Amino acid sequence: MSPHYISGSNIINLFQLSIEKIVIALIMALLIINGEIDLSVASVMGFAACLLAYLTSIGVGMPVAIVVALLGGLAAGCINGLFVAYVGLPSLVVTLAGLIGFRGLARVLLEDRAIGGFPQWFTDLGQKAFLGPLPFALIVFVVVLLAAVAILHLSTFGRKIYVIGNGVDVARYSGVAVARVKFSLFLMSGFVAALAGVLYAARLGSVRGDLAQGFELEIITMVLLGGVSIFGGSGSLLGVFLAILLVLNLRNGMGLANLTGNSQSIVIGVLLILSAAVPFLVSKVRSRVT
Amino acid sequence: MAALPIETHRRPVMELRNISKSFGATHALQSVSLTLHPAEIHSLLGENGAGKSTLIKIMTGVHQPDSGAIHLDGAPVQMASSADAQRKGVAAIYQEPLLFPDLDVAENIFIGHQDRGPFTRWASMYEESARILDSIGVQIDVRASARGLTLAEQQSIEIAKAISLKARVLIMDEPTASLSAYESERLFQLMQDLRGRGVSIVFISHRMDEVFRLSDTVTVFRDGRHISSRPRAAVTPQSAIAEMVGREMGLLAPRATTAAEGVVLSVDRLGRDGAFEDVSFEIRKGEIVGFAGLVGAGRTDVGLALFGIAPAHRGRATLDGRPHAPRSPRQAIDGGIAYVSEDRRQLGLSLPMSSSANISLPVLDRFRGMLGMLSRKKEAEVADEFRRRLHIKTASVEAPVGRMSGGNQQKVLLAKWLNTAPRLLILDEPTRGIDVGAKAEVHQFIWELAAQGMAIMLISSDLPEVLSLSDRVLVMREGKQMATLDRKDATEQVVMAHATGQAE
Amino acid sequence: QDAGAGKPVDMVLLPKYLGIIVFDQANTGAQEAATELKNERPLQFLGPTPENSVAGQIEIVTNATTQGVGAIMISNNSGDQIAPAARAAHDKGVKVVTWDSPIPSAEGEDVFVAQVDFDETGRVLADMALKILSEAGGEFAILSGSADAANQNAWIKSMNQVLKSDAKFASLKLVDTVYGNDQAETSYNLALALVDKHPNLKLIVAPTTVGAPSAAKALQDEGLCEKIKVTGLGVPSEMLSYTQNGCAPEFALWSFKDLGYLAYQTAYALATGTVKAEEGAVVKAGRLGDRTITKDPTREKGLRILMGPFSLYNAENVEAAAKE
Amino acid sequence: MNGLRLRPERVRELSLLAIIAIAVLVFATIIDGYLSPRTFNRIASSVIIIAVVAAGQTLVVLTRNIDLSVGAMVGCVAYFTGALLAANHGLPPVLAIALAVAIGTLMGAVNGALVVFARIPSIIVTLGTMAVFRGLLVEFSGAKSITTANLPSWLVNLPQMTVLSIGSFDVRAMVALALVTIILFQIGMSVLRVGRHFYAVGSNPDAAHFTGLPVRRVIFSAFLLSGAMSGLAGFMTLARFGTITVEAAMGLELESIAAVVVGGVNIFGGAGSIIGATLGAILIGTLEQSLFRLQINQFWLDALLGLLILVAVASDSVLITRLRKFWNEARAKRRRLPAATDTPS
Ligand SMILES: Nc1ncnc2c1ncn2[C@@H]1O[C@H](COP(=O)(O)OP(=O)(O)OP(=O)(O)O)[C@@H](O)[C@H]1O
Ligand SMILES: Nc1ncnc2c1ncn2[C@@H]1O[C@H](COP(=O)(O)OP(=O)(O)OP(=O)(O)O)[C@@H](O)[C@H]1O
Ligand SMILES: [Mg+2]
Ligand SMILES: [Mg+2]
Repeated sequence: MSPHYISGSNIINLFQLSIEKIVIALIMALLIINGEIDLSVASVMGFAACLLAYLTSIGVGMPVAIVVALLGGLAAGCINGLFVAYVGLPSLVVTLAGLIGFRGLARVLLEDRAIGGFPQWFTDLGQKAFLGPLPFALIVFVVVLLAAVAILHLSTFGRKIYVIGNGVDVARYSGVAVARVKFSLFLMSGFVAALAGVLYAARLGSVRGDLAQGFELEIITMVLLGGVSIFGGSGSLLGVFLAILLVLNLRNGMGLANLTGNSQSIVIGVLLILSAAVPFLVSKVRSRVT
Repeated sequence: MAALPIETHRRPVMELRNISKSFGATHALQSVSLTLHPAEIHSLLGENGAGKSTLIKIMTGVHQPDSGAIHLDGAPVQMASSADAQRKGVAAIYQEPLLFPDLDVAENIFIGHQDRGPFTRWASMYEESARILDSIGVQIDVRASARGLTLAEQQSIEIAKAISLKARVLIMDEPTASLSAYESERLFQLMQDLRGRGVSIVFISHRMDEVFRLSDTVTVFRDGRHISSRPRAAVTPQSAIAEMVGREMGLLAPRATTAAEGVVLSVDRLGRDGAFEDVSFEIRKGEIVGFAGLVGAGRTDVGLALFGIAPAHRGRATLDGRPHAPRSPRQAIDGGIAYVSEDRRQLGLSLPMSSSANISLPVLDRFRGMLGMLSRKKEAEVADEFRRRLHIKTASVEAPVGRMSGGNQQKVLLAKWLNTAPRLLILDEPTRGIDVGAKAEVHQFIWELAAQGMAIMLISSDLPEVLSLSDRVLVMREGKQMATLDRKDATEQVVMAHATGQAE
Repeated sequence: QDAGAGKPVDMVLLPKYLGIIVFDQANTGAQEAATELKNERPLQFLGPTPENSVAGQIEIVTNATTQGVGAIMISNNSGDQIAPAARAAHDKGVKVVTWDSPIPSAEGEDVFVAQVDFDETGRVLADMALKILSEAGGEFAILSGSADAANQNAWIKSMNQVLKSDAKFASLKLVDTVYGNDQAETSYNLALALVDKHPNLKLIVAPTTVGAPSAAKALQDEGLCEKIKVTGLGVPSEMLSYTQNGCAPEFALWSFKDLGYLAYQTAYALATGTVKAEEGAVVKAGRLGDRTITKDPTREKGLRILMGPFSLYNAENVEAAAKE
Repeated sequence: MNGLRLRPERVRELSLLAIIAIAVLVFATIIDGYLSPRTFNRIASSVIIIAVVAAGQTLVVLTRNIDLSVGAMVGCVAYFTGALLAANHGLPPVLAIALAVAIGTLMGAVNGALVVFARIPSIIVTLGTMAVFRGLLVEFSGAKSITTANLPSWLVNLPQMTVLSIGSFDVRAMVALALVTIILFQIGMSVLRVGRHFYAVGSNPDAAHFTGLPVRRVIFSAFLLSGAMSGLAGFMTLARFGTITVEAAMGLELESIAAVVVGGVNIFGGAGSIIGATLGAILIGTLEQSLFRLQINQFWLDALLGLLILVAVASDSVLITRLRKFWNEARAKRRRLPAATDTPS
């Protein structure tokens, strides 16, 4: 094992390199437990970041640009949510359209440009330590984690998320406002994706149309690896958090061992399949024994 | 329409010997034997949950018996699956039609057993299906997709499918439950035709008139046990009912009528497209109004309209004197209505979740504690109280409901709705599929609730249950209100006459 | 020979993406230099996968920094997005050499090993275009790589300047610029789309080694090689058949092998401390001879070492070059 | 009874056809020289690869599953077939195609086995194998690319090959290959008995089990065939683009799902057709190719495509529900006639 592996700065590095993905993974977990999925998160990230960059490029102040970018994320979530919760279309399809469409909007905004030259304070936010040795994004992650835990595991709203995931009809017959819960989750997802997009822009210091492209699959992988059922209704944020740690450590460990991105994705792909296969195989063995 | 004499000299086509089957703690069948002869119509009678459906699922290989043997033509056989049973000449029409909504009617009939060869013979398939459907007097376009067909049409397709299988043993689990009189009549004709061709038919129906008109042999089940098998001539409806019901009926002494005070619910000419029409009734404080009728009569739909799931299109209702027209269950619950669904597994309980989580669900906001967060402690306390009050047998209120027995699940479901402290409690088949002990407890409990002044709307297909619990009985048939009977006028005969449309 | 030869230094060679042939050639050159310099530590050739390009490069740079390697050689696949990671590496004492494509702001970068003079690239591209279209001139379009690639954008800019500044190019008319993201499929489709969109198109200039053969293949498949030509930057082995059949009569490139060789020599010299990254310092670059660090004329800040020269390939010499 | 033969599902396909026709007409009026053999060729050639993959994807989606690994499979097949051909220039074309299909089928079998025998949800399996296949490609290729220079000339020239000329309309060999395959599949789905099993399994898995249909075998075959189609698409990718890098066919999984969804295949299984999915691919391809020529910025295409999917699915859901209601009512009216004469005996 590399001696660099366990060092304070490495651990912070480890989080920082994937911070935007893991922030979204937390909310994605809520959505999947609720029985839905959001494939459009990476595109919303890109859209929000491009919106921000575009606005700064036409002279809008950074604080305003950030607010508008976050509102853009909310609007994206609102569109997804309307079609899923109120029109009743499958989220897989709606957010696939979102994946393509919001990426398109991101490209429309920036076209062939890469926009950088953000104010110093903004890029520092993404690149420098903010509180002690901790970067700002890590603090955001902790805040989102705590909020997600509070929502899912401590609040009545979280209870509704599980009930809906286990069966929409039971929830409906119990007076749960199913559509409202789903809609709120998509709003959250859009907002957090936009937030992640802004953070990513700050970390990179410049934005182009393909920012965060393809992140959605890695995000979903982390959630499923954390034991959240793709059919909804079960899973916990503890599992997702552990999966995040596992993936980050694996990536980092393999990275330090000079295994490139691609060997890493093989390992994570195999891990994903195994994690889903093991419960089934265990139950099969158990039924053989008894 | 005389039944043929039973040809006892002929070798039985199918025999079940000492079949037992348990589901967890429920002994669905206990050492049951049954003999089927060729060319006979053999009726099975028994209350809900007596084990009839389980028995036929064993005959068709859907379930494997825990012990006992199946013989076909005298030789022991294993029914590995329903496909296997079909190959061996045993076909069934189940209580709930199992169709492919995206395939067309003809395909639904033939998909499992088309002619040999790799190709679908569409032309002959359409022709053949049309012929079969015609022969049972059903007019459905064989090229239409099965989605959106009425229950009766779905049932007809199942029958056509069984006929196309050319089965030697044909099992029909309540095939007439959702057929109109005309459609039923054609079916009976057909059953007799099949019998003439030597097919042995197992017929399950809760309609006594049909059973006694058609059967050669009548077998009665009770609580998973075989009680008797006799030639039709040796049975009367009265004797059969006595055997079906057994001694447990004694427990259900009619209760004393409580003095009815204020009107809680008043319904005036309520109607909903395609479901029910012109339904009017009142329920007072402390009163139990029973809703009787055959399966599919529309009673559930009335309940759902009052509960805001499928709002009424016409008419008006008042709850405690205020207009009541809920657009969602939330509004109905807030208005003081609770609806205990007939489908516990799909609509009633969230099975992977704990009983305390289920019990708190309809009024979750009442369980807010610190910082507006959910208070699990409060939930557990309330659940524990219900556990004691309803004698729910579970190790912990935190255990998943799915692992409990049916009776205990039903009690959790009741607890869930009582927790809303409703003014009006709608009970839809509150004792369907639960064992006798739990059933008596539930009955006791319903009584107590009424005695405490709750208004209760009791929908049940279990006629003795309705008759002994209700202050008044409303009978429905095909979405129409046929009669509203006082308890003294409500006898089994009168109610059944209205429910089957044979009154007057 | 570098004075520090024989010292063990951990080094990382980072291409834009894996899976593009010229970067393999660069790796070969770098390995050659490593052997010459007797660096016993193996050279790590690590690259991001294309879908993970920006984040992947940042991750590799960050990991290399954590490992405490002596030098990183980066072919930057985006704009300034890599700058923070490069700066972090630089601050930790890692030598950061860019090659092929620099960091536009030069932040965190010690020196850029430039393949050719970027302004010269513009002139070479314009010259080839004029030669193919002859005096009559006509419409042409540019098919580039990613929209914000620093090197390609610089080349396109300089080509535009050349076109404007010299009257002999007046007959050439640039009608469109599109970006194939260095993906064969996208570039292929865009080439055809250009043909459809501009009925009078005569030439596609692709200053990317992925774009040029893809465009040529597209034109060949549509039987348009008579009417429309391709030029730009290409690898002889990939362009061979198109040059021979006239689809791409002439194209240019420098030796990526030499580029990798020079990048390694430079990075090693910096890492061993024999050379400082400052104007006027001289790198003794083995078989390429001495090279001087100068100010980079195409960027506001930043230093560069120039490799050069261009090789022009046409029907006469392409076959021999492809065999190399 | 014959008056209402047209099922709602067929209406969906016909309306797609109509939309394509309208789109073509609109483009023809605003783009000079649009209605030309060249436009036809361009759209046809660009659509075939995605259409072939979408056909395989349709089978999988019909059985209530999803195959996210198609892009990786296409990339793998293109690369490995290319490598084989580069090493053996003498390999006969038919064998080369067979090899490509075989490699794809093998990968499809891995997916199918994991879904059917290990009972892992297909979205997880194919999300995993997508990464694994693509990763293996990078590993094995050593990150080097296949180039036309290494490939036999018949393959390089294949995209130009014309099998049939009607006037100035050329039907290219690859277009013909794809069309024939797709049409064979479509015919197979309706003529072969097993074809309808895909619909049955997706429509109601419980009923399929009770009816004795070989549910596992059907789902396994769906993945197998999706792999095979990806194999064919891989071969076509190799022939068309010539240069195959590790990123070949990346993103095809989402494009194929988009085509399937726009083509009216129910994402929850049981309904839809291969023809529908092909029309979906054609519609997407037509819009993509044509919008670019309209001086519409390259960057607007994706935004419009997203909108198209949303509109297609929303209208589908609304339209089909309406049509079905109308259809059932019409039938119910006819049915009531005999029932009306029925009085209890
Ligand atoms: N799959 C199952 N799992 C658990 N319990 C079951 C299952 N199937 C049946 N039971 C139980 O077995 C008992 C017998 O049920 P069965 O369905 O055979 O009754 P039945 O006589 O057909 O009643 P009905 O007239 O209502 O159809 C019931 O207590 C029922 O709850
Ligand atoms: N399996 C089913 N599939 C589709 N619709 C059903 C099914 N079961 C019931 N219905 C619907 O229920 C309505 C009529 O039955 P309803 O349940 O209201 O009658 P009920 O008298 O309560 O019968 P039950 O005794 O079954 O509860 C019809 O509108 C019918 O469409
Ligand atoms: Mg039953
Ligand atoms: Mg009911």
